[in-house]
Amino acid sequence: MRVRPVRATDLDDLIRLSAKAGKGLTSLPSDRTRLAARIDHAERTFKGHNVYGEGDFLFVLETDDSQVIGMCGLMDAVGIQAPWYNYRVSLSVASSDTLGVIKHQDILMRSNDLTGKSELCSLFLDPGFRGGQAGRLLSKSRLLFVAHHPERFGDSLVAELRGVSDDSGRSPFWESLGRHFFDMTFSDADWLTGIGNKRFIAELMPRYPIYTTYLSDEARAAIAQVHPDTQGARRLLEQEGFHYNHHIDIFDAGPALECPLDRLRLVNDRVSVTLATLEGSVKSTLAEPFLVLAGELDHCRMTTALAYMKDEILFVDDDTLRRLECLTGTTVSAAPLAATRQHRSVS
Amino acid sequence: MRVRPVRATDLDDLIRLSAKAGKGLTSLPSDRTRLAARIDHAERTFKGHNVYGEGDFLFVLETDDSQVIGMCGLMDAVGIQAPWYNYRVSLSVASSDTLGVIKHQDILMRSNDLTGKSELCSLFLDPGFRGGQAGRLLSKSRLLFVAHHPERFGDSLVAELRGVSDDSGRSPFWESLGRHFFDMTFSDADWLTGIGNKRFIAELMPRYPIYTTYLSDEARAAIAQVHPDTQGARRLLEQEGFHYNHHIDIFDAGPALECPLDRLRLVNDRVSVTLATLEGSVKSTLAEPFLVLAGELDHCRMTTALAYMKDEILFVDDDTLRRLECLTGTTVSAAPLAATRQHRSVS
Amino acid sequence: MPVVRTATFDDRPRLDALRSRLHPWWPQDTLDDALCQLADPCADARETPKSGHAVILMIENTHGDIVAFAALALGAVEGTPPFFSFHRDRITSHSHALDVHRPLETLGITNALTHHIRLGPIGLFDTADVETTQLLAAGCLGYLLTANHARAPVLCELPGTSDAHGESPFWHGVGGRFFGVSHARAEALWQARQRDFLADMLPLYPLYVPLLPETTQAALGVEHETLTPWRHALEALGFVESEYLDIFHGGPTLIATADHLSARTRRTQATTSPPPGSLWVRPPSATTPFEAGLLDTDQDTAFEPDALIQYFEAPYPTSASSAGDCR
Amino acid sequence: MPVVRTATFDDRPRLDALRSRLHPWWPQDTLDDALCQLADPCADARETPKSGHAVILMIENTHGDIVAFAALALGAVEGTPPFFSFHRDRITSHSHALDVHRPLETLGITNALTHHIRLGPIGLFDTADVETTQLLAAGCLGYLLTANHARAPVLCELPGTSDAHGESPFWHGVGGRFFGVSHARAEALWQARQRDFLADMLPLYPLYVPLLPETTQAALGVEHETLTPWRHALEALGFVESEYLDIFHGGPTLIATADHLSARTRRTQATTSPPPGSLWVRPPSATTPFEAGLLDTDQDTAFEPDALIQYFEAPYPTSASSAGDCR
Repeated sequence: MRVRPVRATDLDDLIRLSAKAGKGLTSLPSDRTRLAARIDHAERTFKGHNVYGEGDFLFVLETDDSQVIGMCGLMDAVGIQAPWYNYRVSLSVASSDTLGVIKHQDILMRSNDLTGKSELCSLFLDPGFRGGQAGRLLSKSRLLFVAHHPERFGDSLVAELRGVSDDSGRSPFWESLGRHFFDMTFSDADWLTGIGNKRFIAELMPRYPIYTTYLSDEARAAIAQVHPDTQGARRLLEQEGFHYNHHIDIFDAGPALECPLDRLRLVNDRVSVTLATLEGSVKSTLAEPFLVLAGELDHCRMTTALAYMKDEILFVDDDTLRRLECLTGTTVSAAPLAATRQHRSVS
Repeated sequence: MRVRPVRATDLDDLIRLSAKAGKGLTSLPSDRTRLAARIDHAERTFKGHNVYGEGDFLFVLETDDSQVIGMCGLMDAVGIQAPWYNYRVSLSVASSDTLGVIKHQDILMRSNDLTGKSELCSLFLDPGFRGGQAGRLLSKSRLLFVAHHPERFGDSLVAELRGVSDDSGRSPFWESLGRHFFDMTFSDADWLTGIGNKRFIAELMPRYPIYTTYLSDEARAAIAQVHPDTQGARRLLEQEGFHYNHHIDIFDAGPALECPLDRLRLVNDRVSVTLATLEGSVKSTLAEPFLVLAGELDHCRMTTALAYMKDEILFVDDDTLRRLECLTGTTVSAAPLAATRQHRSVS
Repeated sequence: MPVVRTATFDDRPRLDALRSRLHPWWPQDTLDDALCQLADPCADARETPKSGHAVILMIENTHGDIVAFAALALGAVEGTPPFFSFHRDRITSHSHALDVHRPLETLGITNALTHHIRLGPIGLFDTADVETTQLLAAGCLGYLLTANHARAPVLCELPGTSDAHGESPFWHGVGGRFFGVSHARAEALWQARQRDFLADMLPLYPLYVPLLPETTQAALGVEHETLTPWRHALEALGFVESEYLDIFHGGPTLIATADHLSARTRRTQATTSPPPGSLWVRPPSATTPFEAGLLDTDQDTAFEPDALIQYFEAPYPTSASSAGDCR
Repeated sequence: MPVVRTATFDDRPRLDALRSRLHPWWPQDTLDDALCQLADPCADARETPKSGHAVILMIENTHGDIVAFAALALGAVEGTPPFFSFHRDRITSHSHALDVHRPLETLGITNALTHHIRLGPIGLFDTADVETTQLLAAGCLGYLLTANHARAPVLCELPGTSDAHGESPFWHGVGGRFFGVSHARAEALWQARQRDFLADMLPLYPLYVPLLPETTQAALGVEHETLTPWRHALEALGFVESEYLDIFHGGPTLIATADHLSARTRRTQATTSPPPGSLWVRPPSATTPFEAGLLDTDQDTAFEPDALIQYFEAPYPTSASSAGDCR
């Protein structure tokens, strides 16, 4: 398996994939024209032909027999070409000596504060391949790409995670807040955003802060919570250095996780190494899973490999060389696949 | 030199010290009654008699001949007993298809978002002892104290750094903004805050966000900038894991640096070790400067020592044992004094 | 015909006794001020008002019982402490692309009414008595038209509506969420003029009306039902419902500019016979308080001009005058 | 005596030619609407207004030249696109402990005036001609009092003041910082009814007036100097300066409720001789447009009652009527 930039020839595979995606993935519409346009745009992005703020790095995950089974994306900088909206979850504290009271109120403030950050987006893996290493490769490969090409991205990454909704797609946060302002259903709003029509957000979202005391209990409880299906993704990102910094999605209140580039685990762990092979297999006790990137931009390939590193040489097996289309002696970017040192949690 | 909790008997020394402090240190008033009350309160805090949100951990730095030459403090949680105010520097982005314009405006929003965080405060070092190790010990010792007693503090630390002002104490930010709302001079406002009278802030500070386009160029330039004298302190805190997270002081726009406890360098680097001495000096090539804390709460002592660590044993010299009032075999908290791995900066 | 007159210090015990019968949501500070200032009958209503300057106008029945009274705070001067209201505003959000128009009401805090003259509390002990209600309102109007106060606008904040349990749905949806104390406690502190807590605790930002509980929304600008006749009397005099609401109960604030009041009621020359229903006003003299009344609409007694009395044309439509008042 | 009448389609070329003489800051959308709707002389002004419904009232001199005109937008109906104004509000910050009172003015965006009837632009080509100015205002009043439009309040937004270079100090301090385009470009788009940019770009939060440049502060609510006579004429009719400002130039918005307008001007019965200075109004007939005028104050000609004509008492104080209008 490997991850590589999307190509025009992937269109049919992606159409097939998108048919398997549920409502959760708004950014992968099963509309041929739209998807073709997106692929075309991504190809230009990888070639460096994008204007900063319009770059859309779209990758596919393919099996060793070249079957496309997943995709993931990276926007170079959001909010540059069009405003990017979140609520910021803030606190208002009031106190009165006369009353002997100090009162905390949570408020949601219209925010464009994520402007200029790079966004992780459009992750989708064929359900038949979930549970194994494929998901980790798909999700982390783009982080290694960022670590390898930091100059192409903002100084911080952000990932908006899917918020709480029930089986019928009903979002308690939307029912309690968005509905009053947008005059449409959650799925309509989500769909409009997915097809890139975001003007209506600026036009209709509340300009003044919202006191959460006016939301339903269910809606308040949904603030910054992820959908049960997304909890794994959240944990994975947190291990890579992402954290919740009080920004949420304006529709379903899902958390926006952020990570300054200089705190991205892969930025700190990435090293340039030379590829080599060992006699026989590298499945020794010294080997550990690595994430490896070879090539630049539109020519890049990324894969995971059981490997071991010594003196700036990464020892891999022949399959890995094949996946990376590399000969030994090639210099590549590599980092351990797993976050070795988890941040200690202090309660 | 060592750092230890303040005691009632330090009053005279601190009065003498405070006389040397300029206008910059509002939290160390040279008023005997007030200072005595603060010391008394701090002693109760170290004994665990404080209500959470009122704890004031005040330390002194003393020389080996017991001369008090500096102080530093830690509030356990701000904004619990009375509101805590900052401006949050935020961005408002507006765009119009009709105009073909996308416009970014910086705005300052009244914020209580630092509520519940622990605050570094009241750092002062006798000018005669600046430039050496004393400043680092004073500043970092309290971070080790936090790492050793995380349950006594909020889940994040904050340090409000002195903002830009000229030699006469004139703050361009105040002149352009605060003056219009507070109807007093910057030094009066600063003084009132210093003596703990903060009611007027809630009463007089603007409730609506401020568009920075209405501030003078000088005031805009001062946002989140530290006073030249404070640049060293800023760098030091940044090395320990602090970062600017868009909160500034409401009077002089100095940055509030924040650090979640789980990202505090000393939380991650602190280890429990057993003290031992080597034959002769520890000034071998293997030795490096360590920060060491012995004892708990009101009995704690902290110092720096050239030491080396092996298998959970810290080898120190006899002076260090004396400063820590420890025998060999005692278990202490220790961490390298310097942040060994600086965060790589990605431009 | 009954008259309305300014109260004097001799009236104080009777007025004090009537306080308990006032609706508890009337702000009583003006009444307190006015009771403290009760003076000679001949106190000059035309003195320059100062902060806290207040008077009481009252009506007695033929038995000499006080059947109605109104307090008026005239201290519309600089230095008056801020007066808090909710301002009911509207922002329309409009999406061209989606063809959506959503006029959104908001409630924001304002001190814009700080320098208004304040009318209230009023005591009307038989709310079905339209004649007394109208006379009381007309008497206040006459006082305002002739007294030498600054010509500030006049407001009357009416206590808001209550639910079946006598509680305020507006308090439930707004004050109760921000003040952190009981309605009774907040009321008591307000009446005791410890009002710093308003600026301290009221919401910083406008509230969106569609997010408020439905019972709260339904209470916006609705006066307590016992005060509807009083509201109608004020509206007939030129008061109009404003976009301001009482901060505790969401009752309406009726406002009239001095200009509009005088436009509604035109002074007529005392030499000609004023039409029935006209308002007459006698300024205070050395021995008599300010007095006002409405000319009987049916009576046929000959008109006797009095140089001290000023007449204003019918403030209320009467059968006789309605022809001249049609629009 | 000159009369004011509704324009008909025959007047269109002459009105079009006069456009270039209008102050460039007048919003011309109402005029555009009205010009498109110019119809038969007998078009019934009493038809139910719809969005975009607008008329022109005009005055000719004895040579038949148009010396003044005014456009009126009557479409105060649901579905009207949002109308943007700045609302000038006040928040007093008050520190008990420090004994500090700071009344702070703010400017916030509102759509509260969306359903108001709009008066303007007006063309007054000799601003020193008080008589024509008053007649034009009175004609608009007569039209509003007799036409069967919804009884919405009426607003007139006056173009704001300009500096020595003809530029708007208000635009410099406000619009210029938020729209990101030139004043001319913003004006042109507004006139072309491409107005989505207002909601898109206007400040989300209220601005503090004390932080605005001093020249901007000085321009708040100040009309362009050429319009002061027109402002005075409107104020005499019962219009009052409101807390709303024009979003581009900060000029004042004068407002009158239909109620206040009719209170100011009382209808008199056509069977008695109306006093000099009275406003007369003749509704449109099969052959004549709406016409209105003011009765000569000096003339002594005998009064000839006309059942079609309605009379209203003197809108402006005259030497003859002032005795009855004093307050």
